[in-house]
Amino acid sequence: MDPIFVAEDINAGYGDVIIVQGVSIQLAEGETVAIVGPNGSGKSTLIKSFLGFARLFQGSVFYQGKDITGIASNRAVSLGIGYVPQINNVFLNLTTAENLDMGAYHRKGKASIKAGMAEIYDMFPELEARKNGLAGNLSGGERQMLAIARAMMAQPKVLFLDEPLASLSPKPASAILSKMENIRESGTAIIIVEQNVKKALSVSNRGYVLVNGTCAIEGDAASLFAEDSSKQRYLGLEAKKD
Amino acid sequence: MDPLLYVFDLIVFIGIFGIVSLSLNLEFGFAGLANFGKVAFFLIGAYTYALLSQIGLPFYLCLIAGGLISAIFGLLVSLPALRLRADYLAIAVLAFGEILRLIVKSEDWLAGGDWGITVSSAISLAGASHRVDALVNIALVYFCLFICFTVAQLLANSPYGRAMRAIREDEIAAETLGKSRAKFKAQALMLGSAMAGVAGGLYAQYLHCVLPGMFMPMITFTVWIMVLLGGPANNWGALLGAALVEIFDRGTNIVKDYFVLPIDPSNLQYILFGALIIFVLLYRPHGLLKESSIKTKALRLAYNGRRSIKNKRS
Amino acid sequence: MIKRLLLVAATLALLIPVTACAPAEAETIKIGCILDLSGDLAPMGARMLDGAKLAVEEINAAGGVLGKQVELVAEDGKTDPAAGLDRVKKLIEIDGVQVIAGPMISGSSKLAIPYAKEHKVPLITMSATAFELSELEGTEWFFRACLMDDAQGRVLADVIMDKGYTRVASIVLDNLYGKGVEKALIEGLEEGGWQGEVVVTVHYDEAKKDYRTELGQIKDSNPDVVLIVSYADDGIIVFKQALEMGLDSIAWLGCDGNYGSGLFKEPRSAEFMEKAIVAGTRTVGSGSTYDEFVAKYTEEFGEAPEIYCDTTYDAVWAAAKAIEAAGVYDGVAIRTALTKLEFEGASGPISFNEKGDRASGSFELWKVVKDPTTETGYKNVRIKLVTLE
Amino acid sequence: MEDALLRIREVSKHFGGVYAVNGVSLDITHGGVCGLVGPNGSGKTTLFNTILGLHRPDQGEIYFHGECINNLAPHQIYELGLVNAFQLPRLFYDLSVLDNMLVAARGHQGDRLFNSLFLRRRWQEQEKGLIEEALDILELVELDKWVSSPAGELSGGQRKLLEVARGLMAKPTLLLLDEPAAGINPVLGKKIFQKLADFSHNGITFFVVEHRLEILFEFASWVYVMDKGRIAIAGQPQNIIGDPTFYTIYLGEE
Amino acid sequence: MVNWAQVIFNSGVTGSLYLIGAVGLTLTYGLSKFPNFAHAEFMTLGAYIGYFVAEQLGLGLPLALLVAFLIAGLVGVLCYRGIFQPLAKRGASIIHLMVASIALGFILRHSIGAAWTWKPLYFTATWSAFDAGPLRITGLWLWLIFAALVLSLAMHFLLMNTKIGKAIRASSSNPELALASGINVDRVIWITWFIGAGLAAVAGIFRGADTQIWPMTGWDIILPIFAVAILGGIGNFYGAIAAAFIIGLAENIGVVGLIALGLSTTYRTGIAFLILIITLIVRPQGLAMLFRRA
Repeated sequence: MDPIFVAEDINAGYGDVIIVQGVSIQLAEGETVAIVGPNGSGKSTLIKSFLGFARLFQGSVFYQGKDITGIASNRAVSLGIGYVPQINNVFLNLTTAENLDMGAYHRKGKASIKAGMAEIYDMFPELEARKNGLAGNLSGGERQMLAIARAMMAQPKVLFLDEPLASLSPKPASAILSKMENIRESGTAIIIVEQNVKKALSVSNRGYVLVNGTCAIEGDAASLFAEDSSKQRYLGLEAKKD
Repeated sequence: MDPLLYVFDLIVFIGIFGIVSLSLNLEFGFAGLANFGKVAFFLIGAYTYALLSQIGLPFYLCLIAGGLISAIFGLLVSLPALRLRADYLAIAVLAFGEILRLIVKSEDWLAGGDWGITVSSAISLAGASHRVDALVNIALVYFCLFICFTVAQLLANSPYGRAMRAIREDEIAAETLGKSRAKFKAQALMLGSAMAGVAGGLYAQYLHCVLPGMFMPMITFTVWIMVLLGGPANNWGALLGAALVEIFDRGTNIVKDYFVLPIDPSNLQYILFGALIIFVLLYRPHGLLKESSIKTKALRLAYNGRRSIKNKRS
Repeated sequence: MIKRLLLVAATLALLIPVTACAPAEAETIKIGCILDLSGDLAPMGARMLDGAKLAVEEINAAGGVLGKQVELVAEDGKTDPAAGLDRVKKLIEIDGVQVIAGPMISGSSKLAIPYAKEHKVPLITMSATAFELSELEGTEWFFRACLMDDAQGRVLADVIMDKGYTRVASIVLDNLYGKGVEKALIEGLEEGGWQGEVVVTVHYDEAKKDYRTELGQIKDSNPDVVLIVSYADDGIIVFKQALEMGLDSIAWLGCDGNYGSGLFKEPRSAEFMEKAIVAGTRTVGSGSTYDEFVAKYTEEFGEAPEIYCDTTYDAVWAAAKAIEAAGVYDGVAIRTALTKLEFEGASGPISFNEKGDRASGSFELWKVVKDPTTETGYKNVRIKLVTLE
Repeated sequence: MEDALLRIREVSKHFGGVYAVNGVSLDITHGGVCGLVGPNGSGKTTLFNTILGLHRPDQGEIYFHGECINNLAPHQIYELGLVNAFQLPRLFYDLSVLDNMLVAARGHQGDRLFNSLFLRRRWQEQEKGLIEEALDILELVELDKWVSSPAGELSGGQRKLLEVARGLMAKPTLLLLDEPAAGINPVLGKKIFQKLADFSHNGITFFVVEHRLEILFEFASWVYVMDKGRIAIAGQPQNIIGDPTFYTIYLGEE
Repeated sequence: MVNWAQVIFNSGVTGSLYLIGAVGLTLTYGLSKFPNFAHAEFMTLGAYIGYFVAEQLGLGLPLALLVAFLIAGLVGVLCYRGIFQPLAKRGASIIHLMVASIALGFILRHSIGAAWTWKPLYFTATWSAFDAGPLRITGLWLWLIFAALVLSLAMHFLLMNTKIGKAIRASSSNPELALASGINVDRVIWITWFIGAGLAAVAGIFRGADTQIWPMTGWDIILPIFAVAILGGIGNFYGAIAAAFIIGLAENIGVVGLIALGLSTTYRTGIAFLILIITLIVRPQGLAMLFRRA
């Protein structure tokens, strides 16, 4: 199976500060991959650099075999790459339905958008109930769902989720996780950046562990933290092997 | 006909607006306060001078009082200014200036209304020629300019000025480093207003009159352009800007007589002026002169004397 | 840094010689002229400049003065007294002008009079009507081709007393002109022993142009006569809105500012003036010079002259005639000549009293009538001639 | 614990219904390095900002040297000797490195308008001393080559160093450091902590948020672990490492 | 006796004009994050183009409104792309942008002055006045109020029901997320400038038809319009509607008060300024919280 998304040897950061160094990841079609790591490890910076929200110093990004390095943020969406930022991820002064509309900005045809909307409401019945309310009045969990739903409206083939579980209490967090299962079943490949390692890995096929801007471990989701030493290494508490 | 006299007149104007420009530079260049009501404080100084000189106070007291009263208004304005975003402050103070002008225009009992107040010369030497008179005025204005410039330079090159610039750069960081932004902003507005007030007094004295029509918002815009052109946070730049703008104004007005222009020279002057500003903002956003670095005696000694710095830098 | 200083120095070097250069032996006679071509009064200034140009054209066509052609050096006073003073200085010091037609506004004149006196250059204003100007030191260097506000106010006060109005309202421009006429009118009424009351006064801002509520207040206070003091452009707005607000059933008194066919180009304004204005004032001469001026002006510039175009024309003519009479292009001689000058200008007979004010006190009372033969369908007609002693 | 330098009692701070800090109590004693760790969003930075007076606590009290500082403005708190270094450097980018340092000097006589104009002697002598101190600190953090360059020209790591150095310049009794080692290379990070440890012998106490746990744990004498706005566990580093809850906090629950 | 019905009606006329002028200003202010003083000159320009089409070409007022809308809109976009966008890309501060807009105002105002001279021009179309109960009304005033109403509804429809309108609101509130949603934020800003400058032109024509046209037409009313935009909450269209009528009422009731108090009626101009200052000090977010959707 060809990978749908590949990033090679990425150096990324902000301004002139390099945060991520030499990281490569890839994602197969229909796969869910978790990028985990403690804060400051550069995982958010990494995915932001793919989409032009952070500075890409070095490296190449391929999507469906095409080189999309340095693509404009809004163009990436039209190619089928969805992105859900960690914070400020809904338009607070728009209603739920309008937020979804914005997600479908590149979709042509009223009917198709309407159908898409129906699908989304199928997947997120919680949102349908509040479709005419302002997004600013939604609860934290609902907002997160709306943010994901908004990205899904563009029918992405690859979806980047930046810490979707952060600051959610357990119940909405598990709701989000089950939605992710649904999304994967619908055929969309997902890259999830998450601090809550165990939860993220529970829904993923594979995982990358970023520590201090480099990839420390990668492998199958199930076996990634099988040993205690890897937990310590995750927290940088064990000296590196190299 | 005496072109030299006109040059002297120009020099006086450069001096007066140099002071206003310095005052705005202090507020905007160093403290980051967007005072778009400069003309209000200029007006307060001018009217204070005129009103007090009418009751027979000597000119230096009138000037000082003009500065003081203007400073008090500056302090009053600083109270809301602390809470306002730059653009809101700008618009609020702009409106404040217009309201003041309406008041002096409408209240005849207060400030003579449209007829204004006549002011006599501060220093009149018996039998002096026009040139000597002009030189006396130059001396007076440049004496005040010298004081204002010295104050501005002393501030700029002192820990106080350093703190002011720090607040301009990052209010929060400065606040957590012990610099009360309320205090610094209030003092900057007070000092700036005092200078503008003194300049207003000189303006009234030099033109022998105050009239509401002399204090249109255009004055504020002109002073802003002086500061942005010369270079914010550089006192020499503020003076340079004042000189260039005044020379531009009069220079183009004289030059126009030597050309046959396809359009009305008065319009053309404004168009050129506008284009010049946009050009400067686009291509020299920091003005002609760069921000001056802070030079205290100790810093000079450190930069020149301390061997460790020298060795490592070379 | 050095590069930058050089740049600055070069800029200065470019400008200063221009400032300092002295023109060679003059081949023309220069007449300075200060009109406000930008700022609030720019519309008036632009028209008045046409009046000045017309005068210069005629003077030159008649052979110029002292055997030389006349050159008009027109400067923009920017509707800012300080700028006006600067232009006076520029004309005197750079151009070596010995007589100036202007300044246009009273504020600039107030600043310019002392300077003119010191530098011995007479000023002939075309529109600075504030009577206070005659009280200034140096007023002997300040001549007026226009009449002062107080004379006009008194004429209007007489009209009110003649007609027996007892409830007066006023809507006047918020400047020296508007408030000056209003003040003179009230003084005139008081001196005449008038029994009545001023029911409401409105000092309007010419930039606001939304006077519906102001006019409504006048209407609601039920006056039997309304005084308006305006120029042409703002007068049109007031008249138009007064018609719309239904104030045409009240009697209105106009002034010289709203005389002229310029106000008829807005049909509402013309209709209102025809209906409501019972009398307006303006200065007049005895002959037909004004009509000739109007004809020439209209032919030259394609529109009828408005307020102060005639006085600007006269001011330039007065300057030229004074130079000719003086026989030498020198401010002192020109001033002396001006004090003796007498001629029939477009705005009537022109001569100056010892304070430099226009000596003539001939006013006409006018009103507006329909006249289908004119382009606008309206014209001003004289009701009565008034001569103040 | 009457002798605690910083005493926090039941402090809460919420933003729009979400509790960022929820009933935190802790004590910082004199001397040494005290750590504060926890995953993102656990409320560490909010707690810091609340201590600094940038946020006013909704509930609870904060005492410094036994004095309640709840209602003091940030600059007043600074004057007491409680100073901060930001996570993302908030330098004065148009000012030189040395000027950045001098802004932070506590009790500078020249900070007053009157003194700056009329009593220049008074502070010029003082400034000489301050400059020496500043240069010493800059030398320690290896920024002495950039003394006269604008702070805006420094690289990311250097900015970080300057932020820390600026905090030291104030000669605080307690210095709050938000991730001093983030964004710089591990060797330098370790070096910074080494310096901090040295300074703590001079009577400065450090309260440090840090994600480089391996470095922090080497130097800290006591560590608080925050999770979801509360202090979850506290103890000496080796005890924390041995605590399974610690890993659960970081790796999350399944 | 004060005819209050008339005063309130007059306020509606004043407010309607301010509203049409302020909508464009508040939208561009909200999206580009700086106060555009050249908005005044967009109004002036619109008025002149309208005059050219309606009077000099004799094509009537409706067409004049349309052409002025389009041309002024285009000029607005060009000014944004030529001056403000490059400045913003170079990291200009809000103050620099503001000064640039004042400078642009000089250029436009005096170019207009050079092109059409400073002599005022008048629309010849007239509307007769009639009495309706206690009110005096003219057709133009009704048209003005009607235009404000239509504009409000049209803008409401645009902002609430069209893709671009929602994109405007979205980009104004969260530009980064708008990018992440695939919205071309630059294009949205251009469109907003187009609409904003176009609406300014409409306001200019109405002001011109009600009064006269001269190069200061826009500048004469720009400060009250700023007062409306700020009182309504920057970028908040619904707030602007409320604010326009509040300021209209304040000005007209203010005139009644000023006359009753024996103060100069020139202060009328100051009333809007005073509201502006008080709003900024007491409640800088304006009425925005009352109308969260926009």
